[in-house]
Amino acid sequence: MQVTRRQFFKVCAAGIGTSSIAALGFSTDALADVREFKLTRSTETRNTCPYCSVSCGLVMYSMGDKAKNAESSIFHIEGDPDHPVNRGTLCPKGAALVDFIHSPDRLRHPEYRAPGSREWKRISWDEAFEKVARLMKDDRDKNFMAKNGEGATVNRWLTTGFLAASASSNESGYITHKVVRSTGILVFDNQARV
Amino acid sequence: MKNDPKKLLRFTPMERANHWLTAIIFFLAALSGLSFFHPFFFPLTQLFGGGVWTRILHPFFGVAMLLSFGGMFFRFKQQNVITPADREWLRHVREMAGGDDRNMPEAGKFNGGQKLLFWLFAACMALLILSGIVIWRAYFSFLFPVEAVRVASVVHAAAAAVMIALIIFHIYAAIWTRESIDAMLYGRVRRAWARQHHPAWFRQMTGGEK
Amino acid sequence: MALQSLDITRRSATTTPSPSQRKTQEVVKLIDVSKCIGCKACQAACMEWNDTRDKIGTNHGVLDNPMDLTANSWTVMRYSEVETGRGLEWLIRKDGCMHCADPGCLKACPAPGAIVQYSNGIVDFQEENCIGCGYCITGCPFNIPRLSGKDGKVYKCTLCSDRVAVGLEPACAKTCPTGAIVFGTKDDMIHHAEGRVADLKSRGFAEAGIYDPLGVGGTHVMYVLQHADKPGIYHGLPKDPSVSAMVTLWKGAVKPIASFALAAGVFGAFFHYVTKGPNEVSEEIEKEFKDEK
Amino acid sequence: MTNHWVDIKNANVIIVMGGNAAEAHPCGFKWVTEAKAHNHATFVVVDPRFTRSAAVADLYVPLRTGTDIAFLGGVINYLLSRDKLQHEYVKAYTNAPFIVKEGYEFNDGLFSGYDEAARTYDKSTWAYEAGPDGYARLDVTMQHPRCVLQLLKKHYSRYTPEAVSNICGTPGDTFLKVCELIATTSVPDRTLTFLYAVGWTQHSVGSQMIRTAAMVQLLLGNVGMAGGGVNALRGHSNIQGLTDLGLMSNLLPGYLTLPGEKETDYRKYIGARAFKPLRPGQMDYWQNYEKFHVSLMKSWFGNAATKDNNWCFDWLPKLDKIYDVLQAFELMHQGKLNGYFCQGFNPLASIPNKAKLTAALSRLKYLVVIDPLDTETSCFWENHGKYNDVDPARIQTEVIRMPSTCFAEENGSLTNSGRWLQWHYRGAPPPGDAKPDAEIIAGIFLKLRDMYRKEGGAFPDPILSLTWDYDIPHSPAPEELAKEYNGKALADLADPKDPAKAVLRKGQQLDGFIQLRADGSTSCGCWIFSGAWTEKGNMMARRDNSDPSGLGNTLGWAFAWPANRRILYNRASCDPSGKPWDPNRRLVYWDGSKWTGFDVPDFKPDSAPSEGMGPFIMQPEGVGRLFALDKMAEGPFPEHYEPFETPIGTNPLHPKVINNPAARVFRDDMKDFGKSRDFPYAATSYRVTEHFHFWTKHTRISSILQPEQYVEIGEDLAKEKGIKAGDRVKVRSKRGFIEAVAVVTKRIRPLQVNGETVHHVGIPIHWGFKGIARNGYLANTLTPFVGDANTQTPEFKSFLVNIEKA
Repeated sequence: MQVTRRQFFKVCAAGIGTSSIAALGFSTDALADVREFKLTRSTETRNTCPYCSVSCGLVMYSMGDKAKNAESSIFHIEGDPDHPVNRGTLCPKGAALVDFIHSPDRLRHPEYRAPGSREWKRISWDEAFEKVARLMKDDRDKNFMAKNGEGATVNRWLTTGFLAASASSNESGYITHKVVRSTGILVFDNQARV
Repeated sequence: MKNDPKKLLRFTPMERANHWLTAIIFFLAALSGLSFFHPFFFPLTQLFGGGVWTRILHPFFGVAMLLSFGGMFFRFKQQNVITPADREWLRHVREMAGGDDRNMPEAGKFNGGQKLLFWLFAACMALLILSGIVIWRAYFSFLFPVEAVRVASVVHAAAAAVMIALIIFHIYAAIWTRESIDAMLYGRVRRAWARQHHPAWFRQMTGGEK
Repeated sequence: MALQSLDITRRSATTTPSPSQRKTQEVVKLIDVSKCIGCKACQAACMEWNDTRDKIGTNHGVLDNPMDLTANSWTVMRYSEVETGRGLEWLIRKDGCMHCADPGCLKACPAPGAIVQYSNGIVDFQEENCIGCGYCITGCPFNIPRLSGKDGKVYKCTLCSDRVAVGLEPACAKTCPTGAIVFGTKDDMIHHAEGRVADLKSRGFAEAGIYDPLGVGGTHVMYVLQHADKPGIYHGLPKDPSVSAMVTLWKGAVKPIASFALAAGVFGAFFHYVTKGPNEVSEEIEKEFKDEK
Repeated sequence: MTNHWVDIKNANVIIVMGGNAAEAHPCGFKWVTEAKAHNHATFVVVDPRFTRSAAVADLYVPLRTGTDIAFLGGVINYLLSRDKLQHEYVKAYTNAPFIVKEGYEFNDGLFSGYDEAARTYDKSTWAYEAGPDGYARLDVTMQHPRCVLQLLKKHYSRYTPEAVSNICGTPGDTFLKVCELIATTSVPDRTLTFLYAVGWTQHSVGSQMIRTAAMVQLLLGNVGMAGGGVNALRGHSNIQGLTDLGLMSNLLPGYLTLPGEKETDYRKYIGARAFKPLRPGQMDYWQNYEKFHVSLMKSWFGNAATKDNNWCFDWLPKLDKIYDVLQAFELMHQGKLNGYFCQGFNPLASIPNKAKLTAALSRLKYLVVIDPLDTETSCFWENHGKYNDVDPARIQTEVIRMPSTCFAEENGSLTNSGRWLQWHYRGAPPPGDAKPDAEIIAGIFLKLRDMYRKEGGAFPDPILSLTWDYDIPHSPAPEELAKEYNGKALADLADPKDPAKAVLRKGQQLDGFIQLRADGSTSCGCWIFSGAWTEKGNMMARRDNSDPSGLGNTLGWAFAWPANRRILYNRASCDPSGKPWDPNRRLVYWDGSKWTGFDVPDFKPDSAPSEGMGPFIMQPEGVGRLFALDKMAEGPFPEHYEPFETPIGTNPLHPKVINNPAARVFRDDMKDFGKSRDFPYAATSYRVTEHFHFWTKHTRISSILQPEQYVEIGEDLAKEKGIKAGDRVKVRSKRGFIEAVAVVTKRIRPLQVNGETVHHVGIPIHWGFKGIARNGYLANTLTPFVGDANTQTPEFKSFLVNIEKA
């Protein structure tokens, strides 16, 4: 676009004029406004707090509507107001749960630490299962006790132990117990005491 | 001719530069400060790039003002020592304002009014700087108890208002007294002007000639 | 977000009234100190909802943490171990913006619309309009607003105006495990508080009462105190807070009067000039120095 | 909990003792503030520290850590000596009138039958005297010198207010004030509830502390009542469920027990568990033991479990002893354990005596850690300077760590302390490659099974025959597993009242454990959970929160075991004639033809009051036990024993028997116990409200709220030691030291105990060498390796330390 000298002056004059008017108080202020309500259109999922045994009801709010191409991510959690015990309340730990989910210390991949090593090595799930099953089988085959000194059938395996969780679901706990007992493990406990 | 050597040298180039630097900074400080003084003036922030920039710049204008005004202060301090004649001058100031200078004692380089103004400026500046530091939120306010900040806010606003009033007076006096502005613009004044407004200084400069 | 329920009734640095025909219900967050266990759930919920995260600090030999309000911590618990006639009492007060009916911060603010008061009583900072001067800090009788070192804006509790706008309670009130924080209309909250005071009196707290200081026109965050006669024992809660006289002086009539005086000065000078004329070199002297012309 | 969270609001007096509900369970604690606000309840906190719970209490009562039995024993003495009992209840619903066998004795700190070498009791004298009809003998006048009430009186007569004050350090008048308050609930229309947590369990006498509270409640008639009971608050979201599911060395799901190695005969095994009634006309629900057991074995081993092979009884491992976690680490330390799995458990942080644990883990051949977080246990071999000073090169343990999902990333149920099974849903995928626990277990199991299929090996039968009919074998769905533990009919089930009719068709989900059979026609993975997923669907996901009685029993919300019952022993809320003791708190009642009401009756629904069946239907005698028979390891009546590390060095009641004579302690650990002359201060470890165990130090907000490790000491001790608030201090026990910031407080006061001044040092546990909070020492560096005699729970709550400025 060709700008003639005259046009140029006009533009400049207009610019100066408007800025002067602005200086005299004709500018429009940004409208005062509250923050956007951040939960609009987010997806709600009911859950239970994983900390103490009050087991407060939670409503988790996630980004994405669960469409195929949207990867859900939870960005806010608050108490479930319908829950008879917590009635929408959450304690300081519960109110901070979203930071637990997104903790930088969450583990992301199976890892292996060799004897004497100073570091973790990332491995695949298949390698991890293979390694663990092999270690178990070797130990079990070597140390399984079918009968005790008195000749009674005891079918126990005492050289590997299993410490179960305190916050895994009943379903996880059930299948864990089922598998552990099938191997004959007796050194078995959970976190009921601590 | 503006620089007619027959005219009397009233202000050196450095003095003039210092004055006008101070004047410019004063306007920056005053306009930016006024924008926070009352909502009526808030649009002045547009001159400085908006409210946030105005808030950032204003205290630095104050610092610049301190340096520039400080220069003036030390330059002119000696010449502004108030003498008994100045006091006499000040007693007759009403007559002066009425345009009747018959009873006015002879003024030196600066008359009593100018000297008083000088010291009032200095006092206001001191108050503005001290209170300004206390209310400079970004760097200093957290060092002071909130009550001190509150007092400083009042002092700063009051000193600023007085300062602006004095400057208005100063400017008007310069306009009212014809040719005064030339003195500060070009440095030299006509001898007639000096004889009229600052007779004692005139004598001093001309070695008693007439 | 449309402000269905948040009509602005007062705006900082604005000399003309905001549209004020609509009057919505006044809301109050009531903090019952006698039910507070100091669990800091409100602190957590506040940070979580408002997407702020304070820094991970250190322990200072007390349970308070963060130690003070910051631009990221808009509420903190204040713990006081106090010996009273009943023996040791551990008084735990949730500190944060009181949402005064007559807010000192709004009064002090020079930036138009940086601080607003909604007709429901919430005093809200609009950081978009904030210029970062910190005058609100000077104006606040409760020492609440905090300047961010990161963006030079001032932050404080919004009473979750974004939640209240859509009909929800503030995040802290919702999360409070023991019901020490409740939220509702001012009338309902006063009624609730009176019930609590009666219960406390029945348990021997003869001076139990409501904290809703009139010096700031009442507040939209109120406390139930076991010892309402001594608010100072709750980590220095002011007994009779009001907007400082200095602030009133600074932001009150003085400035318009001063502005008017300055304008009058300019006009006075002008009229002096046109009535008295300029101060010129007299004709006699001009004659003496006629060589100069 | 015998009751549940919401029910706390019905109490008139609430005592938090052996716990700190306000800090550890804030949202449950709301029902305490509700009871205060709306039921005008009086709230008392008994604790060595003035806790956040105490901050809102009507009365705070200090006591020395580990002396709760002395305190509650004193309460029993007060109630008995001033006759503040709910007489009718005590007579009808407790074993107070039962006559104890001759030979039972208690002398100078020991009950009859003690074997000093084995540190165990022969409990044969701790039994009822049998009458000629084979049933236990009673004296309804309760005057017989060997009746339980008289023995009880005699036993606790030593627990005078002066003795209590001397042992506990509780001021005498404060103690009496508590007694008076407790006594007010002996009337039928007032109830007391005890809320406790690991502040009771984590003592070498923890189980007996809880029992003492239960006895107080029985004497007051508060068990089975709305607003009553003895309520364990429990510290982890599903520790109730995982215990219900029997994930312990000696348990099977539903509190069935594993056979010992002397019980290799199936009939004897069942016979020893299906108790014979001790009184006529009693329900004695454990008589059904075989139904539960057979259904479990059908669930696990399917068609392989037949009547002919005793339902695979031989496949179950047989116990020679209990393998609790302390035993596990002891074996590991001795080099007898080669492999160890830690699933969502961080023992290096959670188990006492870190030095021993590190040594033990270093002797493993392999360690498998399944966890969502970067735990200390999985990194025990990493050097973290002063916080974990080990040399990785010298640790030969192979470690495999597998990332699991967290709650937000899976479907499933958790059981809260009120025994509610609540279903939750996945909200987002897990980070990286993390997998749900069930999938990880399946992955390991399928590999192992493949190896046994291909290679054979030691006794592969149970592994090869384990039922695994999940739609996706490597990913068993939570829904499938829930249906499995609920149980189903393996054949058409005939109606017992009308054999022509079938209650359930083959393949249908069971409605509840009432339908279980011992003939192999039902399967059920956990009998007490039966009813959780019926033909009507997932009962755990129910969300009807209506509360018609106003007592808080929301029967349409989720599912509570057993049989959706909310308050255990609720038959005891009625008098023997079936009328509620308190007409304002009607849970259940006899309507003339059946038991009905606002809760699921904990009773035979059609047993008329006139039949005289006792309300405690799981007990062979149908009544609550003031005298525990042989159920407790250290005696039928709780007795005060000092902590293993006692600040006073003696037991004022019987100086010859200072500590629990039957506690879980290993010889080698005895040398690691400190004496009060070297470690003069009573220490207690605990949680604080800002943190959850060792998890939330990985959470930003929680780390902000309480960023750095600290210990709490009283002002007097601080002054004595020249410590100011904010100073760094070093706390030592015989087993190691930690450094932390000192919080100096008025809330911990010195106590006058047995003529000495005892100071407490409070040690929060939440910091370690992993996480985003400031790193710290694992608090369990300090704690002693000794456990309760019954539960083997470590004594985290009472030990000795010294403290100095660092």
